[in-house]
Amino acid sequence: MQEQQTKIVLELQDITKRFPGVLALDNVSFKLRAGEIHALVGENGAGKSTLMKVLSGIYPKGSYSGTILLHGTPVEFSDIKESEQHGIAVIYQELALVPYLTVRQNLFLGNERRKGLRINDIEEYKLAQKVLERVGINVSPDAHVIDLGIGQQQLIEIAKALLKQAKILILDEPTAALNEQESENLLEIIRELSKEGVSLVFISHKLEEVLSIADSITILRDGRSIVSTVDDDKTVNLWSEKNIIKYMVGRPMEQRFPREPHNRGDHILSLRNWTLYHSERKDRTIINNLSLDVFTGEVLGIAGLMGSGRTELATSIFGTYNGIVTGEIEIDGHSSGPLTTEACIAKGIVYLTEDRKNLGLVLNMSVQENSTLAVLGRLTRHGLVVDSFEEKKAARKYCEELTIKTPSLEQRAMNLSGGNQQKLVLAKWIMVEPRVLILDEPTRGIDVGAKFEIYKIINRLIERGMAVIMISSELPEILGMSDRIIVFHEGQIRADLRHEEADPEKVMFYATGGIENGKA
Amino acid sequence: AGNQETSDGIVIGVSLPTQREARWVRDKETMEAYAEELGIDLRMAVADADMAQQASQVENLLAQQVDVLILAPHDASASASLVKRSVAEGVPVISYARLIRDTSDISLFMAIDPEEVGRLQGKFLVDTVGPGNYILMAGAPTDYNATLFFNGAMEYIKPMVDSGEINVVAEQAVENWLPANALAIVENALTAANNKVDAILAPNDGTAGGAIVALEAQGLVGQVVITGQDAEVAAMKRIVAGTQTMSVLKDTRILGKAAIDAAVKIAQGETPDTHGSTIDNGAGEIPALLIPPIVITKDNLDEVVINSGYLERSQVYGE
Amino acid sequence: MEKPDSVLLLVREQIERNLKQYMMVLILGGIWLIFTILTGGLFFTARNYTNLLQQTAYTAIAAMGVVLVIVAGHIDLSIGSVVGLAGAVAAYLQVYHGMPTFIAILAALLVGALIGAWQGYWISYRNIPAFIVTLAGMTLFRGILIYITQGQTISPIWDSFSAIGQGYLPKINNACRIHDSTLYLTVVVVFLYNILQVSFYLRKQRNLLITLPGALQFIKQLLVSIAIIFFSGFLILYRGIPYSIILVFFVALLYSFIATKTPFGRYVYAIGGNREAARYSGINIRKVNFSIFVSMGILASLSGVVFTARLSSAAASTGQGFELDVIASAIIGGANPLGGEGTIIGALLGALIMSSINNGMSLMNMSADIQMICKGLVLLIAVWFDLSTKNRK
Amino acid sequence: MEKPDSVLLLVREQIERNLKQYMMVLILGGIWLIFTILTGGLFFTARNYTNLLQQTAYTAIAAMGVVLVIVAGHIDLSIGSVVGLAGAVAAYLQVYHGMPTFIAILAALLVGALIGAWQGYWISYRNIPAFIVTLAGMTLFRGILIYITQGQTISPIWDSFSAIGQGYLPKINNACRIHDSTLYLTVVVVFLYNILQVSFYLRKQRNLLITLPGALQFIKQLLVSIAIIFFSGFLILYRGIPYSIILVFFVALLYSFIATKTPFGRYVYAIGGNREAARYSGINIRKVNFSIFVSMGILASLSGVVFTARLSSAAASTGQGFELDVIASAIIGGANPLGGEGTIIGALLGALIMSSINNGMSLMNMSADIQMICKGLVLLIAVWFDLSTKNRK
Ligand SMILES: Nc1ncnc2c1ncn2[C@@H]1O[C@H](COP(=O)(O)OP(=O)(O)OP(=O)(O)O)[C@@H](O)[C@H]1O
Ligand SMILES: Nc1ncnc2c1ncn2[C@@H]1O[C@H](COP(=O)(O)OP(=O)(O)OP(=O)(O)O)[C@@H](O)[C@H]1O
Ligand SMILES: [Mg+2]
Ligand SMILES: [Mg+2]
Repeated sequence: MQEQQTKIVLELQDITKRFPGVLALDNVSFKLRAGEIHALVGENGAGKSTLMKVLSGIYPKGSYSGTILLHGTPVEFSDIKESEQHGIAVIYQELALVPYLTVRQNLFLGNERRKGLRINDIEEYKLAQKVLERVGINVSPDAHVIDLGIGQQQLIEIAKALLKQAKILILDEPTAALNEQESENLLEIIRELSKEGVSLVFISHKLEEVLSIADSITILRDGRSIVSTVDDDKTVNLWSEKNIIKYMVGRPMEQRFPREPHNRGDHILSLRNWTLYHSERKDRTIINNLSLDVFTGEVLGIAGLMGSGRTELATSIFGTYNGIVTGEIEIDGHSSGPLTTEACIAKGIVYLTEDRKNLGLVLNMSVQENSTLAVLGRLTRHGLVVDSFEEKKAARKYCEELTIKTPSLEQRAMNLSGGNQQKLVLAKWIMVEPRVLILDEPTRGIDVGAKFEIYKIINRLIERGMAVIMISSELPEILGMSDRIIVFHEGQIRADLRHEEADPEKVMFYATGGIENGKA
Repeated sequence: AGNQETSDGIVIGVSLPTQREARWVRDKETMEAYAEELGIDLRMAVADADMAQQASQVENLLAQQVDVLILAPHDASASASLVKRSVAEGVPVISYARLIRDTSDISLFMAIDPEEVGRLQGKFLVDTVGPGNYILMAGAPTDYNATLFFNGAMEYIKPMVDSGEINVVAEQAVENWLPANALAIVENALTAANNKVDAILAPNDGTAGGAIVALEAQGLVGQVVITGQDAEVAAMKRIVAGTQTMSVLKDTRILGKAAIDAAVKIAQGETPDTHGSTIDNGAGEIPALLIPPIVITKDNLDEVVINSGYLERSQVYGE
Repeated sequence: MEKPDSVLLLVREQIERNLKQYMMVLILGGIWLIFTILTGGLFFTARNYTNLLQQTAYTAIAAMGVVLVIVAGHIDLSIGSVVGLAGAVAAYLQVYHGMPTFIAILAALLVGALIGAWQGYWISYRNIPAFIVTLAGMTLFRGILIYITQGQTISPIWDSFSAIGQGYLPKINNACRIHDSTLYLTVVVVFLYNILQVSFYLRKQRNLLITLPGALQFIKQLLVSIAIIFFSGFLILYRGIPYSIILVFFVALLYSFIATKTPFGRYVYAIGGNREAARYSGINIRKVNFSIFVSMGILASLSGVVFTARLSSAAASTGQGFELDVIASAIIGGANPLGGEGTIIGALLGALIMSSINNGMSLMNMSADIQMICKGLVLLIAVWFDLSTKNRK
Repeated sequence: MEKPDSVLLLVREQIERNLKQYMMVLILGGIWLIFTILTGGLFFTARNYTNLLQQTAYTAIAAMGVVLVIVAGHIDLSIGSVVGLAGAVAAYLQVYHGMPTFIAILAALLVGALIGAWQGYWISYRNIPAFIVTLAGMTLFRGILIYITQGQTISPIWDSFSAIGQGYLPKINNACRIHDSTLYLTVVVVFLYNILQVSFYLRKQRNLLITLPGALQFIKQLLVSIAIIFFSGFLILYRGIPYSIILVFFVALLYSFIATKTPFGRYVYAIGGNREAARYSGINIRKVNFSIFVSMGILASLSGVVFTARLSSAAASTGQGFELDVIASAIIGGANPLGGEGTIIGALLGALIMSSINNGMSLMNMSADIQMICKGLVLLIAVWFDLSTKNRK
């Protein structure tokens, strides 16, 4: 561990950044010491991402006030290239990959290996293979990013930043889309980098991670820096999740998972012989002959590794899967073939996507318009005209219920912080008053306070007689909230556990393809 | 007419510039009907008012081993290279309707001279109106033939403009020959001149139609002399109704048949008889067969257009 | 939500949200001013104003249709050919088969709807880019048009038909020196506008939504009312309101309504903004896209009817190159060529800007080449001016 | 990595990645077959094949330029006008000022580059949608063109100039019955192709990257070599390779290189695929966009030079409507109208498909209206066929 007095490599002084109607950063100061891992935490919308964008030149000089000192000298960046030239690399919260390009092309984008005028393909290949291995992802450098899941994309982003060999590396919620194992792998890489002398800023809502890895912590609330261990000489070792939460939220929080015992009700949804074919290779199945029963009054957790096919299962139920789907779906005793999305919503089955930016939101529409998009047909007069008052009321009600932080309902979705965008997608689906709510990584990028709110909402929905299917790569969440857990491996259900039976080892055992003794 | 026996096996290629204007459709129909009558293999290619497309079509006709090429170019000046290529392959060319310039390889020119049409229009205005306020419209600014028409008309108009007898209220080209554009031009010109207009030079019947709509709106129809050309049915109806003053007939039926006859002669190695008339195309004197354009007015319409069989009486006068 | 700040915020927001339109109005005003000076006042006379409106009508109608197409992220290159074909069908039926105006127009609209359905089918159910489908359509329908007309101009159509493009609302009392019926119409429109605004205002207040302060609301209504009266005053002093402008007015109302007040309209914007998110929200993208093209076909054919009526005839070249004017109008009016943004009123203003430029230069009797050069530059500068004052990213 | 599977995977991937092009080649083959049957073999003769290539050359050159424009998410409507203007400048300098061919062409290319810089400036540094800038450019440059030509056709140009559009590589031995120089050229090209492939293959193996199995690599090279020989065989039997095709060949090589092997090319795809991601990767978007339009200007003017050479003259109407052919070629060749996807080879094939349709129908002596109808339908069906076999989303 570094010495207390290690020199400060980077200092942000009195940074103030204003957006129309929002004071995102209010005189924030931040110090980063050489070779340390510095955690930056705070509620959704606290200003973490904005601070880092000021630092990296996304918000160029002149668009904020305050000073940036790099090794003691003031610097100003007018674009990303400049901050990169000073050895600063950033992994942004919003994934910034080009879908039609290949993994290799994305990895070296803006940072090509050249040989004279041309790109040195062979060197890029070799480097790509190495770095992909290092971040622990098994995809070909020639694969197209559009074909990758969100978790894989996150790893590509990390690999891309590693290739820049920065002196200061900023990671904005890098583990939000990763499962435990991958996260652990990433944390290990971060520790190595820190040992190599790289200074890192680590933004995360997963407080266990923060505590396990950080050398220092700075906490932001409402655009102000509340405390920083660099100033107070407190060591991180003395910190606990509880007092981080206290600083973040402004009040203590006792409990992480407000699980209540539920009473399982009737059969509401069943799948029979459910088979999904690969969208391009029609001879290959992603899920083969799956059967599944869902009951009202229960939270059904689905655990599994990345790429195990959970998202595909959910999208196939919801009618948005891109390949062929066969099998039967039974709702309230009526059985039929796969449904269209429209029909699903009409029957009260809704799906919260794991990819809020590309699949969840129309970013240039307002908060209000996004929130009502799925129920617009119901908010009409005579089934024809949108009742703007009803619409506004509904939007306001759900935004308040989910504590979405926005200056007005007219704000464009693209201007919300990542976590608030996630809440907005959730608001859209709760507004439907669904009977079966399928959540895919619902708390990705959400702060602890808001997570707790979402769990309470899940409980409320269950009490009203709904069913919730929760796909999540966060084991504590699955274990903490589910009444029943099924574990996925390569498109198959490997285990079906009651809340009481489940523990982390068991779930991981099945998720990695383990088979029960005696049956093997 | 050609002889059935000897015209056997002759392949004549025809390349026309467009099918968007009625006169070329008539050319096409006339030639096709006549060739069928003679039992001649006629290869007809029609471009869509596009020189590059026409160049390709000529190449494609040559690839079909035609014996003679009747070429009615979209742009006469741009067609010398087509003639050159064609003659290099041993295919003689008849320059049809428009005079291909700067090449001496043309076997025969047969046409209604576009500048002559313009001259008729200009002379008509100067004769019937004389001094006064004029609106002058030219055809599409991108169309070389439009320039020729306009230049012809200006031979008569320009001197009177210079002498101050004619006051030009507006002088504009009609983009794409579109009647709607002509309508807007005349509307605006009438506004600018506060309706004090005596004559309108409209380059063809279509644009005249647009101009007349503007006149109607101001109650000036019949009071303003307006030209045209092509003897379109719609224009004939207007001349009968007195809303359009004149048009110019280019009787392409004669031309079409004559072209086929000449082509057959050339294919058989003979020289068509032009009674010694020639025309200078910049590269020398070319044998020429010229058919005079005729001015149509209300007075001679029946005789020139209907009695000659160019149009049916019912087409112009209704049932 | 906070109260004291929020009124100011609302005013600011209202202004900002509508800045695009306001800016366009300012630019239009600037163009008018310049031409008025350059033509020695001729540009801004009742007569030229009426001409200008009539020269705008058919572009405006098609432009309002293409806004939805562009907002949804598509394009339509076949507009010019559809305009020509639909106009020719109507004229053909009337001139050669003596069909009454009403039937002929209905047939033209039907042809437009069928064309729209054809193109919509390929685009939405066969996933072919609209660029290709409508480019093919452009050639295809022009071919059919040439086949039908055989190069002949089809005319004359009946007076009842021409009236749509050339006629005016009749006077009630012919002896009246000003145009009485247009006056009454103006009064009715101003009255209705104010009634609707006030009732909406009160309903907002009843629902406890934030509203403008009463004084500001009053000023806003007053300004709009004065503008309406001023501009229809021109019409009243000349020949009254042309039928084609009444048509434009109705189409504008209907399409503004569709775009902003119906679920369908919202879906169009959602599809253009993020197609996948729209799909994941249960929107039937195919149906919406299909409907957009049917609507486009109908408006293009309506535009063709007005076009034919204006010229009292139909020809093979009608509408050539027209699609570019139409699309340009929509984009000048703020539609984003990549989809997701655009307004009906913007398209209307865009069409008016385009035809003002044409009209002004033609009044100045510029030669065709100089006109083209100026038109290109003015177009560029107008849009630049518009965008730069709004400093979008 | 796994060895046995991965080779199969690689083969499969290679095939899939190139499926788009393979499919286009198949469709092209289908079109050729149909026309060969319909024209009784005339279509597929050495002579018509040569004609076809020459009829494609100028479209192909501009289409390769517009691919980059479309991939980056823009459009260029001014191509036709730039083609006309650049061609006219060259012809003007030669016909009226006696400039030698080389200088005249250089001047035309310079004009193209300047136009590209002008448009690029407005698009990248003033953030005006390319649609507006190039629509304004379309009018503006056409206006300048009319001003220069004054409606006159400028001709005749010198033989050295015309040769670019009409001439062929000269024979070395004139007595030779076949076209010897083209034959040698073919041999050289086939030789170079195989050398390059083999050296790349070996380099990959040396670096332990996955490669095709030797046999497959051999078959691939063999097939390509045979295809080259077959098609240039046609040229050898007729008049040899036209200069314009040599030009197309070089532009294709250069632009394929730029698009796939240089950082610049990669940036173009990145900007079109995800502009924000490109920005976040530190790419100077403005500079890239600017360069794209300069490149487009130069290729458009090169196309204009070939155009002028082909007709031995320049006229005010040259290139009217040409932009649509060019853009259509690129999109038929797989460019995504919304940006991010597209290839140079695709554009080349697209241009060839377009002109094959035109050539075939003209050989059949269809009348213009029927041709237009068929062309529209064939265009649609070809793209549909292409897409449906690939079932993209
Ligand atoms: N471009 C923008 N325009 C307007 N407001 C913005 C913009 N970007 C961010 N904001 C606002 O600034 C505030 C801070 O946002 P920021 O993204 O920095 O939050 P964050 O701490 O990263 O939150 P999260 O944990 O949810 O990612 C939020 O209220 C957000 O709505
Ligand atoms: N469009 C596509 N084309 C090809 N393969 C795909 C595509 N989409 C997904 N896949 C593959 O399907 C498999 C399952 O995808 P996915 O990662 O969404 O599963 P998951 O269990 O939901 O995991 P995650 O934890 O990432 O949500 C993966 O192997 C993925 O690479
Ligand atoms: Mg953030
Ligand atoms: Mg998933």
